[in-house]
Amino acid sequence: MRPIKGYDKEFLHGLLKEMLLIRRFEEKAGQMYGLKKIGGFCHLYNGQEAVCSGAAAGMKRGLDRLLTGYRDHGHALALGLSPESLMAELYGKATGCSKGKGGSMHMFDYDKGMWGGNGIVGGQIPLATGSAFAQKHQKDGGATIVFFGDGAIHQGAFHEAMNLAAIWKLPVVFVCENNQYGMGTSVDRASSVTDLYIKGQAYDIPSKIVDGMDVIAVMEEVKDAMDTARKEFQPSFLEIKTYRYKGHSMSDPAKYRTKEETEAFLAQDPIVLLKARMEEAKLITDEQYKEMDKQLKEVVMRSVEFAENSPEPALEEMYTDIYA
Amino acid sequence: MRPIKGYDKEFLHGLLKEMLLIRRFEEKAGQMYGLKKIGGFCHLYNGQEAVCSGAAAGMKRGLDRLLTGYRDHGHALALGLSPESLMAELYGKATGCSKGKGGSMHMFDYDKGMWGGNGIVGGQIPLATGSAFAQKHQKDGGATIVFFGDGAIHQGAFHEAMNLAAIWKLPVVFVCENNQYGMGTSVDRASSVTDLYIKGQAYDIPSKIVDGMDVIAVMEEVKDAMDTARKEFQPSFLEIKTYRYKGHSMSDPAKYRTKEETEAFLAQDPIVLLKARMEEAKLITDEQYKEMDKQLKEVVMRSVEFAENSPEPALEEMYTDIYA
Amino acid sequence: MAIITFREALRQALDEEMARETGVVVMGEEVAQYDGAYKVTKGLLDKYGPDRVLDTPITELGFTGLAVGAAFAGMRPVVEWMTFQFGLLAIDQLIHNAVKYRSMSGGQFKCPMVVRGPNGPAEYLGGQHSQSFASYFVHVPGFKVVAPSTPYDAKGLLKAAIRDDNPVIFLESEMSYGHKGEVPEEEYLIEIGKADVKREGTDVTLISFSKPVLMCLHAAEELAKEGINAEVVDLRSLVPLDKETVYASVRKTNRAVVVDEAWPKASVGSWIQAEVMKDCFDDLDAAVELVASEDVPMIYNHTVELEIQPTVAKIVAAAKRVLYRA
Amino acid sequence: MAIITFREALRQALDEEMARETGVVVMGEEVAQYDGAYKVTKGLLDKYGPDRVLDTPITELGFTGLAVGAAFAGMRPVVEWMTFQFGLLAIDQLIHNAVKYRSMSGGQFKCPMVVRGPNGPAEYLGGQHSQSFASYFVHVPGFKVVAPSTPYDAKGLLKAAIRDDNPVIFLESEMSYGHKGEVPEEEYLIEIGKADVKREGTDVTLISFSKPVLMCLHAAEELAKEGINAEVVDLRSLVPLDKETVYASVRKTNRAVVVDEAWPKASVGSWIQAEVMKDCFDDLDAAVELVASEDVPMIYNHTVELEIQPTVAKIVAAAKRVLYRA
Ligand SMILES: Cc1ncc(C[n+]2csc(CCOP(=O)(O)OP(=O)(O)O)c2C)c(N)n1
Ligand SMILES: Cc1ncc(C[n+]2csc(CCOP(=O)(O)OP(=O)(O)O)c2C)c(N)n1
Ligand SMILES: [Mg+2]
Ligand SMILES: [Mg+2]
Repeated sequence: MRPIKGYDKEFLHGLLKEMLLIRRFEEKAGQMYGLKKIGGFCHLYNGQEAVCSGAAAGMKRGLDRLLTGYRDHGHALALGLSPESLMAELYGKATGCSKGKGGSMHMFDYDKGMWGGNGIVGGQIPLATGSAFAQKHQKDGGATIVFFGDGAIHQGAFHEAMNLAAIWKLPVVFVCENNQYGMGTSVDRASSVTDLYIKGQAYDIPSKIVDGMDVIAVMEEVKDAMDTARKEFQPSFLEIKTYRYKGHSMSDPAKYRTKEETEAFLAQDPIVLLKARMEEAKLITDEQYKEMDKQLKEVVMRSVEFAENSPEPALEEMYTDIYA
Repeated sequence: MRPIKGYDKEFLHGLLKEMLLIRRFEEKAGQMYGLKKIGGFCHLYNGQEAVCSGAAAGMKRGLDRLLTGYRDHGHALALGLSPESLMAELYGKATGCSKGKGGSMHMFDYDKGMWGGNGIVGGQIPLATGSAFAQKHQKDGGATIVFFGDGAIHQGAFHEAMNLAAIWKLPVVFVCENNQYGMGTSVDRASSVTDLYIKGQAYDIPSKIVDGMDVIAVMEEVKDAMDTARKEFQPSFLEIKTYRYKGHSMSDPAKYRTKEETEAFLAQDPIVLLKARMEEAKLITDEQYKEMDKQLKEVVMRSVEFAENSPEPALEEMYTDIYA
Repeated sequence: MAIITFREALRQALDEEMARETGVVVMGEEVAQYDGAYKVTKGLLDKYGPDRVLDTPITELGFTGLAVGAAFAGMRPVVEWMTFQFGLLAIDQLIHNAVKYRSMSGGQFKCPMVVRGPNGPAEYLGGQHSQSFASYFVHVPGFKVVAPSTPYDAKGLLKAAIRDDNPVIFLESEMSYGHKGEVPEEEYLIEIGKADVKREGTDVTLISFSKPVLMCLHAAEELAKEGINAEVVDLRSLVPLDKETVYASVRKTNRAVVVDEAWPKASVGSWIQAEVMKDCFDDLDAAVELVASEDVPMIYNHTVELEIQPTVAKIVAAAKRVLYRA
Repeated sequence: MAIITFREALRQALDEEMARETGVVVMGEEVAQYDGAYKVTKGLLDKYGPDRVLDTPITELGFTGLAVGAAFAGMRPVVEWMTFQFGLLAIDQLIHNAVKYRSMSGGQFKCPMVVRGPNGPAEYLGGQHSQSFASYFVHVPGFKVVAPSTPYDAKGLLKAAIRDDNPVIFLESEMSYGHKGEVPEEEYLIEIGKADVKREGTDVTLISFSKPVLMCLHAAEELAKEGINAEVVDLRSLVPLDKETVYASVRKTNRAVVVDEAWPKASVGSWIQAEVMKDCFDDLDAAVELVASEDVPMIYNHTVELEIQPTVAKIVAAAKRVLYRA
């Protein structure tokens, strides 16, 4: 665990609050899915909150961009998309962040640097490399960070993009969110190497393992990597070890893993861990935390109300947003 | 240079003869192309003879299989396809090894283990892995060797196939024929690492650099790797350093490299080097070599006559060999 | 006859063919330990073991190409793509290798393999999970392409596909897996290349394949209420196409509507529309209509999503148009 | 007007548009130091430098996806695929990302990029280098698809394609690069979506695009010798399709032949055949014929290779059939 001293109280409260918001949002999304208010594929982020929150804290807002896969609610919230616009999107409403056209896997806010949300495993990796290419070409001073899973790393897309980033020296940070499973396949069944960061060596790209349960570690490493990308046009690769508490998607009972395994990870829950460190440093009390949690539950509840009360897109919307 | 002692005279004569046959065949193919007897893409193998000849010598005939790309004349000859059937194929004649339907890039002899001949850079690599999968499944005791270039190694196909071979432990040997260029692109412009064998580490596949100008080295390393594949179902990866004397294809004047560079490689010509070692060991005289060469030139000349005198495929042939 | 689901019919076909020949192996993402994303391969791992039922990493190009190579070597791989969407990553291996090696080698190779999985729109899946890919394979000579609409057809055709010596593209539908139908206990096969008249009629021919066949049958019932007697031809196979059965029907009814859930441009639907119009030109009393997906990307919102696809109402309206009763 | 090659026309278009906007970058295999496999990008590296003319490794999926991302960020990448064959490896990035992000995001993204290169058969290249890929892109809403037949059209359309805010698929032909034609010195653009009547006639309409347009013009000359006056419509753009111009011609001649060098099934050719027959049903005196590639893989042998493709003789024969003069 990295020390939290050096970071001010307000900042740490912000981090904690964001992770907790994501947790509560996902719980609510799961609940609404159970009530059939939401359909299709819905991949929850519970357990991995430190990854997107730490990463977002290490990014420069308004300058940097982020891309990820279908498990994208957390990243969208971390980049400042409102819970309302996300919940409305899950409901397929016109007020959703993608006008109800994208759904769970496709949360977008171009101006906030939230470039989605991709349903093709690994498909976002070349795109991110292109975003970074443009940032270098346009000299806008930004960098791009791209997330993908332990399952995605075997796709050709990852390898081709890493090579391009390396030879063209692009300001991009590749992040493998190794949550130990790609659907029901544990990482050791899909990979011949245990630590995935080693893949970076094949491209001479600086690579590291990061503890994804420690939001401070993620933040510091992402910040470093993004700074290096921005200043030196040096790409880097982070393998962030984490865990998803829920099944792969709402339809997955996750029978392929043991209760013990899941419990071991729950014991190092990223929210609990940050809270504990803050308590120790007397930066938060249990009461304050409960109050924070209460507020966030209300925020999430309001997002449901917003979604419920929002209009459906008009049928004619099918003919728009195709050609520019 | 590996020592040649330990190998008997006849065997070494065979190796030398094969490399020289390939050289003379390619020279003739180039000549006939110039005379417009052959059209389309035609990629000559001059300079790389030690790779396919050494490899073929390290394979078990009738058991093992070989796949390569479009630069496939050498591999076909090394596996025992006749110069006649190859030259006729280049002419597009019905007597060609692929009935005049494949052409330069698609030389096939299924029963001899010559699985072509692929025009899509990297496309043969997953196929070869599948061939090895079948060999393991069918317990036929064979292994598969697959060749591809320094340019092909960046394709996703290579990476996906390496991973599958590693996790499923397939009897396949991956060989990168690093001839320093993919068309006009030198290896250092396409790759961020100098030595490509390092890519094997990302899959925990044993990997080595081999001197591709030394036919003995190639043979010994391929033999080792194939034996390991057959016996232990352990894939391996060889980066064989070599050089092509001619342009990428018949239409390429190869202006992207210096005369000095080409001359440096010509100085370590694989045929000259083997011949010199054999002379030193008193296994061949210059006269014998010249006689061998003369015979081979005749063999090649006869293949041209054969091709010239062979019939064109009937037009109706277009409707055959589509469905089994 | 037993009443079983489409999913179970497919599973039985796989099971029976795996029992019949050891060269039949099943591979794909989550097909083994997880029983398949849609549970089509349920129980096969337990029965046939990990050498014949293989979970692959998420590398469509790699494992599809591997299966092609294994087929060349005499095995009969059945590849499951979790959806045909993801197969787009692997299509190079099928087009350039699975079908072309035979021709390029002058007939030395054959590729006895099946590629199967859900194709076309399901529900609430948005733009990247709803495309119908039939046209990409129908376009290329060398594939056989099969798209059944009922559990009975699915079982008989999948068994035939596995025994076929050519690469067979086997298109299913996520929405169909739960559909039930009669399937005999005893073994049977259905010849690839034979259409099936699923409803006889005299006034108009509805031509379709895969899931939309059921819509055509509903539409026929609706039309019957208005005194219109529609014939429903289920193509079942797109390549080879059973023109004989289709044309016989059109020559009887003199009017036709093609229903295809893919987009209209350069599609299987528009191709069949052209074929019928050209070959039955003198028999037609009206131009053949095509009811296809709207020519737009699929949208997540469920109401819009449904309206983008062919509907019973759209088929009824098209049938009435070709009857000049609109 | 200057007489220049198709290749030079394309080069001029690239050069002018690169001079006009710094966001226009060219990338692909061998496009920089080697001047392009077919020398279309000759001299651009020297003029615009390595930041705007980029040699890529042989990773079609990677660099095409990279270009899509760069386009999303406001650049205007022009990707050269050495041939469209190799683009099959990258098609996932175009279909799932280049066209669908706009819709899935509710209009937040746009993708101003061009993908260009030779498409269709050339000479002595065999099965893996001779396919025509138009249908794969025409099928999917969101692409514009352009396929010029002359240097004049190529230049004007490529300039328009580069300025377009959508992903434009620009289909060339290896066999056309050396063809010459008149091109004005002054700047001009050609609107995407406008067909061009390349020869006026009254008896039959020959509809085509890309290289086979020239065959249609030859066929028209042959037909003229027999007193048949053919009109030749060059579609130029496949998406959007200029139905107005096509239908106006068909309504005049009452007979039509579509010529497409791709395979016939689920193709652009069969789609246009269906559209014309459906929309001009009452104006047609004969079913519309399609002259396509034979429905077989391409074969290396040159004689067979030529016979697999549309020929002037085949077009003439089809025109006579629709005139009942066969
Ligand atoms: C190309 C492709 N293949 C398969 C799928 C189906 N699929 C969706 S998510 C997934 C597992 C991905 O695992 P991982 O990359 O570890 O990400 P995680 O779900 O753990 O976040 C699979 C196989 C897909 N969406 N795209
Ligand atoms: C997928 C694909 N992309 C591009 C090409 C065009 N091409 C043919 S050979 C070649 C260079 C390959 O270089 P390398 O792998 O080093 O093999 P070498 O020619 O040196 O033997 C290229 C780009 C192709 N045939 N296939
Ligand atoms: Mg994972
Ligand atoms: Mg090379």
